[in-house]
Amino acid sequence: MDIFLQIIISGVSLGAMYAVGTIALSLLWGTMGMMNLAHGSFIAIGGYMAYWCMTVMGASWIFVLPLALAAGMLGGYLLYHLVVRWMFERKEFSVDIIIATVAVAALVENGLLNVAGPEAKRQPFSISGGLKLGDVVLPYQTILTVAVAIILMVIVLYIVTRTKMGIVIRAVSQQQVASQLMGVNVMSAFAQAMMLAGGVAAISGVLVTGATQLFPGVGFDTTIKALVICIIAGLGNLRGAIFMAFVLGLFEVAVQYIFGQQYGFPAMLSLVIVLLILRPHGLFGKETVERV
Amino acid sequence: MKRILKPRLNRSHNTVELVATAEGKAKLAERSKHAGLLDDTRRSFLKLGGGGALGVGALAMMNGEAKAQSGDPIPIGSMYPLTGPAASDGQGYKRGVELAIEEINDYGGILGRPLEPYFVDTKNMSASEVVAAANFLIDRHEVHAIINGYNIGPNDAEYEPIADAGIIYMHVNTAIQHHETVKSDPDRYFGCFMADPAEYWYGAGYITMLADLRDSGVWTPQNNKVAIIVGSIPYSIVIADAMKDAAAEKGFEIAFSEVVQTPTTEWGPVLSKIRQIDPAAIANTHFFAGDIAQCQLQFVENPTNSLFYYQYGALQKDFRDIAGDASVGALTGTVDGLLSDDYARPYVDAHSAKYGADSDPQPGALSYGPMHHYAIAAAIAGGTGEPGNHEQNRKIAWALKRFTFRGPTGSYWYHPEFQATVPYPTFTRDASLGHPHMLQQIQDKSKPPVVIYPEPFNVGAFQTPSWFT
Amino acid sequence: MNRSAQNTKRKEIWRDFWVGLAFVAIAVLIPVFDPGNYILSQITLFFIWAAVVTQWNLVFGVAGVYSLAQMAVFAIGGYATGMMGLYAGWNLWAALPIGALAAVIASFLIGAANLRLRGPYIAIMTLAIAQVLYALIVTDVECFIYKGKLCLNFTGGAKGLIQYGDFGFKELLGFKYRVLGDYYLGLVLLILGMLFALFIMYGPLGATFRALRDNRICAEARGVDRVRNQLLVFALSGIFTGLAGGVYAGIQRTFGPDVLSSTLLLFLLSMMVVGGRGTKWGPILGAGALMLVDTILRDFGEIRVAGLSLIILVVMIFLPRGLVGLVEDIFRWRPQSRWDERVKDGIARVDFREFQRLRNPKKHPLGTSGNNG
Amino acid sequence: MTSAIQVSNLTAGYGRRQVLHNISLDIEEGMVVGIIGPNGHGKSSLLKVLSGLVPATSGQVFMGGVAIDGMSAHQRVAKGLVQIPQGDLVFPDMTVEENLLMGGYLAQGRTEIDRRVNKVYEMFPRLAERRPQIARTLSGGERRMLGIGRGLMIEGQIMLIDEPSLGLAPKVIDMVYEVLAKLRSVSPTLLVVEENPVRLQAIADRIYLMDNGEFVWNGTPDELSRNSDLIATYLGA
Repeated sequence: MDIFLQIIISGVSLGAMYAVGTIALSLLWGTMGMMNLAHGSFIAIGGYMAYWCMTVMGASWIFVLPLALAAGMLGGYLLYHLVVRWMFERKEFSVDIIIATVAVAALVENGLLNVAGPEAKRQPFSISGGLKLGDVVLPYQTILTVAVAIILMVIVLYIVTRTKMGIVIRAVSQQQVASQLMGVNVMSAFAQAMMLAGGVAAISGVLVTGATQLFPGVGFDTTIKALVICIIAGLGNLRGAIFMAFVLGLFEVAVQYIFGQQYGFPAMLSLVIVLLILRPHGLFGKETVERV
Repeated sequence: MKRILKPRLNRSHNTVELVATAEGKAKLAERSKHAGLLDDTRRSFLKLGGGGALGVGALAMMNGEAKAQSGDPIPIGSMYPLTGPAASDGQGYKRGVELAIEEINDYGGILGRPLEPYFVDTKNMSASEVVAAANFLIDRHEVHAIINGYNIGPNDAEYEPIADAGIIYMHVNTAIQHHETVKSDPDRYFGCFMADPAEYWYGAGYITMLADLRDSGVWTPQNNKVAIIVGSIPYSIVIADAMKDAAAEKGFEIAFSEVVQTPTTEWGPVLSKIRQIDPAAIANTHFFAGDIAQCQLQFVENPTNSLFYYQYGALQKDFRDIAGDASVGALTGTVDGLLSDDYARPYVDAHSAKYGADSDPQPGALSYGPMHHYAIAAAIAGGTGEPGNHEQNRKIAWALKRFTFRGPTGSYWYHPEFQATVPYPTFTRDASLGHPHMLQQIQDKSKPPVVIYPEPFNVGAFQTPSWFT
Repeated sequence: MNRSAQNTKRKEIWRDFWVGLAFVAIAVLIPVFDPGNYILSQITLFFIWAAVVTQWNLVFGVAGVYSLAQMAVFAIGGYATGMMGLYAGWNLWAALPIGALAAVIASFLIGAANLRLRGPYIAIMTLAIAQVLYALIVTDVECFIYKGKLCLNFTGGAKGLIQYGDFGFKELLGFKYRVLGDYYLGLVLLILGMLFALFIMYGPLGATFRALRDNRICAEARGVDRVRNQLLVFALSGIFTGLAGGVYAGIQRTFGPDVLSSTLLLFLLSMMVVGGRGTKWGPILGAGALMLVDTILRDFGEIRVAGLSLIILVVMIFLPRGLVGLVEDIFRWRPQSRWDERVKDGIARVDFREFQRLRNPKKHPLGTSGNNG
Repeated sequence: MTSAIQVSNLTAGYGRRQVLHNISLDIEEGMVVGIIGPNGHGKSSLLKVLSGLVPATSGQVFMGGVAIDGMSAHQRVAKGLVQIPQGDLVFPDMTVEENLLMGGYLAQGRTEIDRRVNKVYEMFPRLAERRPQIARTLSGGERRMLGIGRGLMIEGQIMLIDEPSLGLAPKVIDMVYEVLAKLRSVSPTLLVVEENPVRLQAIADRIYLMDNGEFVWNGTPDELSRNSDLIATYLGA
């Protein structure tokens, strides 16, 4: 029983990290059709902002999330205007942007390496200890991460479905020409989407690095797993992605426990491969109408 | 007399040596019960320290007498990951080389010629990257020696361009493969030195240390079970295999062993399995500081009465920073550990003066020692040798093997057969010839771990970890 | 095909012939000037990467299937070659065809797994396949055989395969000139791989692949069998990719999972994109340019990665058609027009018929216009 | 009468290929103008140049006497120049209501938007029924109505309508033209592009015939129906 509980808790901890890391990626993909492999840079930026705020400046933890949000939004704005807008109109955007954002990720990682140094650091925005449930401990950090993941999801969903900004972002992603003909400034709508995603990603970075550690390349793993989760859930399906994050976290931990730690990640990827062969549009994805 | 090491060890490169060592170790264990060992090793230790002092002094003297034929700088190369996941180590090695070269140049360089370092980033440490880096250093900068850290990927492929050029190459790849490569053609690989003992020794050494802790009575194990968490790189795997080989001889049972794909930060499943076994000791052979700090954090949340040992990474400051209070009580061990003695202090002080008190001197020590050793050997040999000058470099290689050097991590005595340093006391009984294989314990999260084994390098005593009930 | 199209095609073939000949002549002569082992081994590496990218371009650029599994195919070719050497004791020359065969089979299967997917889904799927391969190799820890005290895993594990022999240039040419043997072997690989790729691109298969890429639905409606063609292009691109893996294994004398690293994958992908994907000479041009930049940046230590990324970004932003596009513009004195790009996609969707009318058939001698119906 | 939109010597094209040659056009306020001509001869391109989706190479466009050449598409919309694009460029993954709300993007205030939405629902009761439905699941005719309704949400002064009958069943075309006829009474200036003039003749004040990027003829619908040569040459009917 304890073992079962332990698996659940480890799985939820892992799933919470995946979930919080997935939101921004899913948002950009769902709205702009942009696979943002620089996602990891935002995670690192969020983590380093937290470190800078609390350890270097010695400021209170209250400032961490607003600061990360601001840094992430600025990063999103810059990424849009320096890179994305130049290639958005291209036919091969979906592939070009993968390469371009990988280059951006390498650039940011290198910058952080030179500025902040290569050492792994403890990111101070985290809670130690946990809730004792019999012989098993539910870490407070996990509770925090789950809570923030759900809050972020609700906020993002609200913005995307209920606010004018959200409707515009969706409209632009679905039909650029028509949006222009409605009087929408496409460029600024995309800049807004990227700022939103950047801010969310940076906040998720604070959580992810708080649960693990902080080093320049910290976001890469999260990005890869977030990509996998987005794909399985189906293009830009945010609710599905959050759900799948927990399912995959539990699945990975269960495999690790039953078959051995080394098989966790390969098993998760194999599951992805099988799922994609069976359901090419993801579990919750719709079959998109192909434009001729 | 009972042979300590299993036959598999004897199938290795050097039957005679190992058997002798095995016997020696038995004697050692016996004698350490009396106080004899202490005197013996303390004596050789002093001798050793003297030798080191002579080394630096000798270089200065030789410089004084040198009639410099030319004042051109001598190019020295280094190639290790300055970016990517292992950048932390690579940057540390870079600092070690920089610091040593600065000191050597302050003393007038090698026979009046200053040294000039060239660093190449080997990124993911793949064979093609490292071979390209070696070729680059040789062809472009015509380096006279490559003083290195480690690269995981090349599997000695970089020895080929280096052997072709006939220059000196000193690295800390910590791989038993070096022995095989050098022995396969000693004449060709005359310039290739491994400046630390092979990872192979860690495993046997760890079990020996556990047995000594138990036998000396400072630790009473609850049972004879040992659990091993194995990192997924060869370094970790070789160590774990060696632990398994040595366990039975020392009265331990390997009750659990599982490979963990690394890097990872989620240790829940493997720890809960170990918890069910409730072993007396746990060893984790994965060595990325951040990852194993997570392991320690997650272990302490719900601990068992087990000693927890981490390979290498727990020596680094990162480990204590990340694990915080949870790090106190963790054991770690290394054959590459920075000693906490007076001899190593000038290095530590110089390092913190140059790179800040916050910097970690541990990795840099591994390139700092060989750099000095090379400079002295080159001075003794009458100068350095550029690529193609096999004759001069052979003299340096001879001097490197002939004159032992004491660095901040121990003695650089290269075994004549396989040109690598050896561990004390696992391989040699003479502390003046070996890199001490140290067991260390974190006793204060803000200070480096305390050496608790072996004599005479220990500076503190084992403390029962706080998570014991 | 009418006469003028045939003429353009003939002209194009001659142009490619002369470009190729010039390239080969330069490559053959470089060692005469004795540039040193470093340069020679870097160029050898360039030959191998260029050979891989030309094959990848068939799948990615010509057929428009965004597969990221090319390095997995390369790895399977290399591993199969190395294992034949290590476990079967074969000479590596004899093991090369086995490596190629293994790569073709693997590539075929990867193509089959992707049949129902499209666009970025394919990218993720193929990336996942490569990652699974990587994870399975690095967690292979059981000792398969012992060599002395060395424990060798079946796949070589995280360390990589070793001690499977090489191509024997050491014995044949001596230590000093072994590099030359590697160099010319790499060159031969690239020449054969390029001829193979050109042969496909000029032939009816190339036209079919392009038709499927440019307008899948129209092509399928006209009776093109997409399934068969996708499997075919994957299998074909596996041949020289697998051979390149084997050659790389023989030259490096160690073959490890680092060839599956995402860094290397994206380095090669950047070669294709920077050069100009779907073009004939883009892959070679891109491979050459990036190897050159990477080699130059080796002098700059820590900023090497940053510098390379910056250059990739600049090329991607300012040269949407890659270096080949730049070269074309230089020779035609025509600046790239953003509207050219736009008309190809965004606007064109609004009025597809107009788009078709606007296509200049002369620009595409093997033309998509002929295949789009 | 003042001119709503005036075009002088307009040329435009894609890349090196010129599509429109020296087009001049003057539409008075409240007029309904039809442009007809063979498929692919620049009719839609002209609308795109007017709405700012495609830049002109030379020539000028005035709206109410003000030059709008430098403006981007969304700025022109703000000036009251509305284009209802060809085919169904509705937002496929949004509901009918959300599509209409997008049409009201520039409108200020919730009440104003509600007023416009209700007006559109009055005009197209079918859309009111389908309010929460995702646009991609609508029928072709419904989508065309949605496209027009969305355009009406902008309440601009000039509407450019690109082939409203394209690809629709005759019955649906009837419905679309009923709406256009209603629009005529609401008052904005209309510029309608069609391949076939038959329907257009009923509502247009003036018809232009475009061939190869040039206007080759213009006149009233009556004049067109009387000119059998023209019909035989260009319209093949």
